Amino acid sequence: MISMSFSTFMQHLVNGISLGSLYALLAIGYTMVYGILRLINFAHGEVFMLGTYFAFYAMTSFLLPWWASFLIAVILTCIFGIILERSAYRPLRNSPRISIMISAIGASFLLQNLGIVIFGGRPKAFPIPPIFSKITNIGGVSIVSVSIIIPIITAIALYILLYIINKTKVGMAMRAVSKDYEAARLMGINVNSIISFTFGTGSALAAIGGIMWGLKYPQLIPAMGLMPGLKCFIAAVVGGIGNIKGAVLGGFILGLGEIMIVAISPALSGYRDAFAFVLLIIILLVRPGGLMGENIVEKV
Amino acid sequence: MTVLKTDKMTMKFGGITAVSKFDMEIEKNEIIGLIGPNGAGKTTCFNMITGVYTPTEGKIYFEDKNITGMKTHEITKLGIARTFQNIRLFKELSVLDNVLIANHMRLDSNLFSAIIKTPDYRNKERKILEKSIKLIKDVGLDDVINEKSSSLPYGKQRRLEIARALATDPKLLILDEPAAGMNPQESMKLMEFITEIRDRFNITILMIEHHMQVVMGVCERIYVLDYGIMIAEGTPTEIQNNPKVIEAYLGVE
Amino acid sequence: MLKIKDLHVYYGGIHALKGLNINVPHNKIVTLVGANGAGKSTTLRSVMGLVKSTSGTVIYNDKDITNKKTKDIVLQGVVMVPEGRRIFPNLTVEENLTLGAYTRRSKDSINKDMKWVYELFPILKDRLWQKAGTMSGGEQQMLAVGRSLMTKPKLLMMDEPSLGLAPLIVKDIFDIIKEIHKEGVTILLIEQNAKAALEIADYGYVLETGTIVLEGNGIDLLNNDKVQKAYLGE
Amino acid sequence: MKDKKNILTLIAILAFVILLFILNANLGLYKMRIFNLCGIYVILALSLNLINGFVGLFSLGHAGFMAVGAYTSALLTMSSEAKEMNFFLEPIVPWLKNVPFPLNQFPVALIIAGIVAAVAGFLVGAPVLKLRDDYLAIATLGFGEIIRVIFTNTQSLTNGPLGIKGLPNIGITGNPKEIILWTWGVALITIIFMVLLINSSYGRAFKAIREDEVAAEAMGINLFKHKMMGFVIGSFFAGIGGALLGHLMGTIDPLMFRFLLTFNIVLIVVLGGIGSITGSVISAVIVTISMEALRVLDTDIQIGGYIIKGISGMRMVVFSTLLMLVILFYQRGLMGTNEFSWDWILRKKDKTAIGK
Amino acid sequence: VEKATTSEGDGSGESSEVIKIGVFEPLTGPNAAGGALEKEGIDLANKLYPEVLGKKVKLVYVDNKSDKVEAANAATKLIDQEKVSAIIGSWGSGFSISAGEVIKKSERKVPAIGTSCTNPLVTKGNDYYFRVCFIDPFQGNVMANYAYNEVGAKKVAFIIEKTNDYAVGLAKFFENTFKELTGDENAIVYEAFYNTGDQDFTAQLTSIKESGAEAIFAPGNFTESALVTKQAKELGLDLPILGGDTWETPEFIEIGGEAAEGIVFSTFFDANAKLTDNTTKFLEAYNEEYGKEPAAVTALAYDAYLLVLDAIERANSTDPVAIRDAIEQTKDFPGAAGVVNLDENGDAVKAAVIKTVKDGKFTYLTTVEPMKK
Ligand SMILES: Nc1ncnc2c1ncn2[C@@H]1O[C@H](COP(=O)(O)OP(=O)(O)OP(=O)(O)O)[C@@H](O)[C@H]1O
Ligand SMILES: Nc1ncnc2c1ncn2[C@@H]1O[C@H](COP(=O)(O)OP(=O)(O)OP(=O)(O)O)[C@@H](O)[C@H]1O
Ligand SMILES: [Mg+2]
Ligand SMILES: [Mg+2]
Repeated sequence: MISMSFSTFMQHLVNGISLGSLYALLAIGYTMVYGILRLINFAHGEVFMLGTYFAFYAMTSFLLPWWASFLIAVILTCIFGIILERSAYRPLRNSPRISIMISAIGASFLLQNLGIVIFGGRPKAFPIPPIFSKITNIGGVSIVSVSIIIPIITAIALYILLYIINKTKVGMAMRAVSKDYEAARLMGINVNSIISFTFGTGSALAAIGGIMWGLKYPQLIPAMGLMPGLKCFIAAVVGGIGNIKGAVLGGFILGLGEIMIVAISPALSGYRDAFAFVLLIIILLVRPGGLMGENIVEKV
Repeated sequence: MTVLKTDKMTMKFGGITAVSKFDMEIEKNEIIGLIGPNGAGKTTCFNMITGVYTPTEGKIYFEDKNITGMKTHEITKLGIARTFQNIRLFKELSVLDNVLIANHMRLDSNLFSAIIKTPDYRNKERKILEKSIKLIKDVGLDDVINEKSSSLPYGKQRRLEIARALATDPKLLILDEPAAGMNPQESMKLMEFITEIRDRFNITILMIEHHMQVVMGVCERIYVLDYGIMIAEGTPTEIQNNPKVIEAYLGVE
Repeated sequence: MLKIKDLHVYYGGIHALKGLNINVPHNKIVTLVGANGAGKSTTLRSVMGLVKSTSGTVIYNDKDITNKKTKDIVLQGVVMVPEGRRIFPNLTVEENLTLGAYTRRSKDSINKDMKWVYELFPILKDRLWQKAGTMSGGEQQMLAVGRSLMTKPKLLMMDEPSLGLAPLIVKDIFDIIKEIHKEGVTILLIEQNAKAALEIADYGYVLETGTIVLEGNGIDLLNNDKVQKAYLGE
Repeated sequence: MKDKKNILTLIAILAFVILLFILNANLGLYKMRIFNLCGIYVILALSLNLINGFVGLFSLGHAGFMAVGAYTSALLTMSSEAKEMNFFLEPIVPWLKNVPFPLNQFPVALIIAGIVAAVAGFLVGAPVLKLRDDYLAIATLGFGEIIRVIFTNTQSLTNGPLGIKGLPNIGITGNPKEIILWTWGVALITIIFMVLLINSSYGRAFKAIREDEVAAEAMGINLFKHKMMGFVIGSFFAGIGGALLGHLMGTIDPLMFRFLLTFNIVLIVVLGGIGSITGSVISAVIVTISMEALRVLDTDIQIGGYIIKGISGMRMVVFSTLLMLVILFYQRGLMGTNEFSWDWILRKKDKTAIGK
Repeated sequence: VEKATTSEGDGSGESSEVIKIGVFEPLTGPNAAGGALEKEGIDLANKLYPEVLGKKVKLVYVDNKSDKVEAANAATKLIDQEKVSAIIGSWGSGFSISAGEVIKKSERKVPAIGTSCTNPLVTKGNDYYFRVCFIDPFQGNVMANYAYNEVGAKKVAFIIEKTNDYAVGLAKFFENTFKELTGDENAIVYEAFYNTGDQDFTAQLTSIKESGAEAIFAPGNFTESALVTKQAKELGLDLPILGGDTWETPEFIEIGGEAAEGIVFSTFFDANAKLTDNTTKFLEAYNEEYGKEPAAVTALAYDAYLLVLDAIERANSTDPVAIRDAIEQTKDFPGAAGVVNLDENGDAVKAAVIKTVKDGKFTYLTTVEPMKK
């Protein structure tokens, strides 16, 4: 244990929040996909990785302005997500959960190794436009501009999604599809396009998250999606899988938690990655539905 | 001797009170009907008796033993077996396996002797096999004994569920809408079947059913629930002529 | 209105429908009775394009809808109440009903039907906010019927709507079916409860292991002794 | 008929053992090494298949239990000098310095390795087995990682990231010729064990749980107890397999037991057919060998004058693609849920009876 | 047609007019980059010195895929199938160690020379493993000395890549030496860890801010370390940051950006620190072959090859055991990356080079001679 000054504490808090909002951004995508397909999209982390690489190449190889690059990256990733679902998950819709989960793991590994083959195993440095790297210092607490931008983006994404899911017909259709494809079809819902829509949105969010990640931690490797992917899924579960608000909450808890662990006891910093999983297990045991997910008793 | 006794059994789900202060007493070898409008709380009663839900209030006694809040498998071991309103078979497994599995609980030989297949274990296995095959014959499924249970038509699936329940050597068998999805003719067969198993296995039966011919045909006593509250109890004739029941459930002929 | 010609359906090895022929005239109630596993549900499912038929045709209003996308079939006004309710457990009663009207645009006509459904099933009105999954079997069945009505069907196909319902409700359901029919909806009804079904039906088919063995006016079938033995248990 | 089958089985086993000796005499070190790996992967695949395929618990924490097994037998069997040499940063905890006879004997250590892994399995299972399918998957994966993180951080127990080298050879005499008898011997025992288990009443109970938990419990099957049984037995063999792998390698460190290792085993199980013992065995051998054979993909191939540039990572691309193809188009894998049986060989109908 | 060097050997490799030297390197997987750099060195050396004892030297490359199991398989293959006379490799101590186990245990004894594997365990208790680089302890105390004498730090903070044996080793020996020098048991005021692949170190760095440290020692993988320096800057933490040889990669500078300016690390070799005349030859050859500045590990790999040939000449035989004995006798061997003397463990005792980053380039600071202990 170390005692810390107020400004230090604030600094930790800021660090935690900016990390947390990054996790949140990714967790949302997870929660959406899971919500509709009841599938842990293990490949979500790789989608995130791709998004970042797309943006990278748009900027470095095609020398596009950063905003254009980001836009293109998001669109490409969105399309990619849809393709992924069509090729890897749709054929398994009516098969046991375990097969589709294996397919997801397979996809994750495939993409990762394709990444190595195509992008190469060497890390790449993500170019950072100046506006994202301004350092401001408020009362001994220094913040990089990107760390302010991320929470804002997360908030916007959260608001939009909540609106779509709860207020629009598409949203309702999404929730219906998530429970019973056939019945949904009988309502005249085009199940496939709803699922594609969900995947697209989730992937787009992953891309945004990836780009933000790149701006904050400008180091790209094909395996970069692995740990964030896992952690963000955990965040989603902690918050209550399928629940967007929950995902954000989970993201913040995870981010702050990780930072504070290290802050409070450096000796424990080696166990940092374990923290996420311990949290997960505790939550699942005391509140299986997650913090915000409601726990319906299975009606027999 | 009383087989099952519930004392002020109550179940609340958030706002809804599914069952409230339900008292029921079943004697050995009786066939009891539990009827009532949809949503009256019948299935919920079954779920409480079989330990799927724990009553929010009240007690449940099985052969004078308090089983309130016990685990489902413990209750089954004590001798209560059930079928489900929406069939729950082991889909991928054969009819035979479905029934064999129900015997696992009774076969008291430990993992080790089961693996090295001690003579004693082989013995038990053989007995179980014979017993199960016989049971399957009794319910008239011997023609599909090796079929995958999910490929059976609805009616046969229901019968298999009953057979599976019987295989656990229950003292009390509870059936949730066994005749659902059967046509009158099949329902008639089912009625005979139910009385028959009661006598052959000399067990007690508690059943939910909406087919009145069936209920009135086989049940000796009937409990009527409405909005979770017991509104009547008595012989079929009493029930049929009970204005409250007619008003809430049967409707005027 | 609906013509099924020589329809064949397989589930893997199982030959569920063996050259089925059914004709549903406009504005009539037609019922389809038969033992378990006869292929009744399969018939409806293949009309809705939920299972693909290997041969044969389904004509609706002179349009061939064989193996079309379910969505398009629904858009044409063919609606089905599936066997075993199939309501959306995670949605509230109200949301379930709203989804019924997924393909419809005009708000006020939707609200009008919503009111109508509440009149038919008062219990649903009391449970607007309950998650459908926690409702009892019967409640769910009512919701399922109500939901299908929200789709504004021209042809409504019901798969054993009385399955697991209290006698009182069963009566209601059949009354409601009549009522719906009065509103000008053509109805294809599957029932185990052959008596009740044939009573309200204009025309009936008897299905056995994938083929029609008997057909005729409701009354005639009711009095047909073969039917009486097999399906009315008299 | 039944006796006839048993005799056939016995003959087959004998034949196999003889084969082992022949191979032992003729195969070179390299080929032997691969062959031994095959044996070990058979054990690992079967242990995972029991958990995933038969009890229907999708567990992704296998590498963790392998690590436990590997470290246990390593620390038991190594001489105190060897330990001294390894733990040069931080001395090893005193109570592990000298391990008393007979605990330091390979066979004993191997068993203990299994037991310790089983205990770990129990501790992990206690909280986790209450969870539903995919939560279970992620939670087990988590525990697998945690075990690794712990091993990395407990320097004085595991030598942390430096890992341990100089594990004694598999076997009692330390003679390399002995190795294959152990790897494949244990594999054989595992196979027989699994067959007997699956065809016992307990095996059926496992399958019931896989099919429908609510119904299974209504049939009086104690869910938690039986899930735990499957999980602990699986962990036990994972521990054994891990230990053998460690000794075959001669060195272990936490990084060896990453999720990738679990992935390989999942791959084997899926290719072989989830829920088929025969399948696991066959595909364990195929995959392990082709993992070696496909080595070519990664490095340059020189055909005549031409050099085809090898692309790094290509091998894993091939394998994950393979996995996806199988799961997408040939879900049942090599064997589906079918098993080898003499009837099957003797062209008889019943395909589901081993030793029945 | 010559048999493909990497395809399955059939054991018939031993032909009289060629000498086979096996090389196992991470040509694929996470450490592929390192492997590639070393391959360059070996290829170059082989190009310059293609023969020994009048026989053609044939290099047999086997990929260890940045994986220990594979490394062991690779070594087995080299010894048992390719029947090589000596082995070179590998980048990454872990792989060398597991290969070492095979080399030690196999009946057919073959000597191995480590290139840049600095973990003491590689050669410990293995009479057949040698190396042309110095080991972590030495690097650790070189940096400790630098921190104490040049930086003038009395208190230091650690950020250690916990999952990396190399980093943990370096830190440990830094700690020992630094405590000795300062005579202060609490000279290490802060010690935190991270795992390979971590990307956020703000928590650790923020705590260091008020720990009273005067320098940061952050041994670890270059990518993570680059982020450490970057985030330190962003947090307005301007302490000198010290590290080890792994930092010497272009990516470190690219990722670190201007934050990388001024960091200091120890390594094996620098073009400007002309150590022997082999250095010059190597530099020229490398430059015309690849047209760029060589990395330290490339020079080491180059030396490893040269040392093997030197040993073969001295042994005047291709018998592995003879070669081994010759290697053991190595004295003042003038390698491109400095003079090599092998101590009783078979580890090179040689000078270390200290470098920094200036104007986005690695620049030579000073050379530290080995201290006899
Ligand atoms: N998904 C399926 N897979 C395999 N076989 C099926 C499937 N669905 C139905 N069958 C088979 O097709 C035949 C017809 O089934 P269907 O459900 O249409 O009968 P039904 O007349 O609706 O019976 P019920 O009155 O029980 O609903 C049955 O033999 C059934 O076993
Ligand atoms: N898990 C649950 N959560 C919330 N409410 C529930 C739950 N299970 C049942 N209910 C409510 O309890 C009431 C009784 O349900 P139950 O299934 O017992 O009715 P039932 O008598 O079986 O009706 P039916 O004959 O239609 O099956 C219903 O109103 C239902 O909505
Ligand atoms: Mg019910
Ligand atoms: Mg049906």
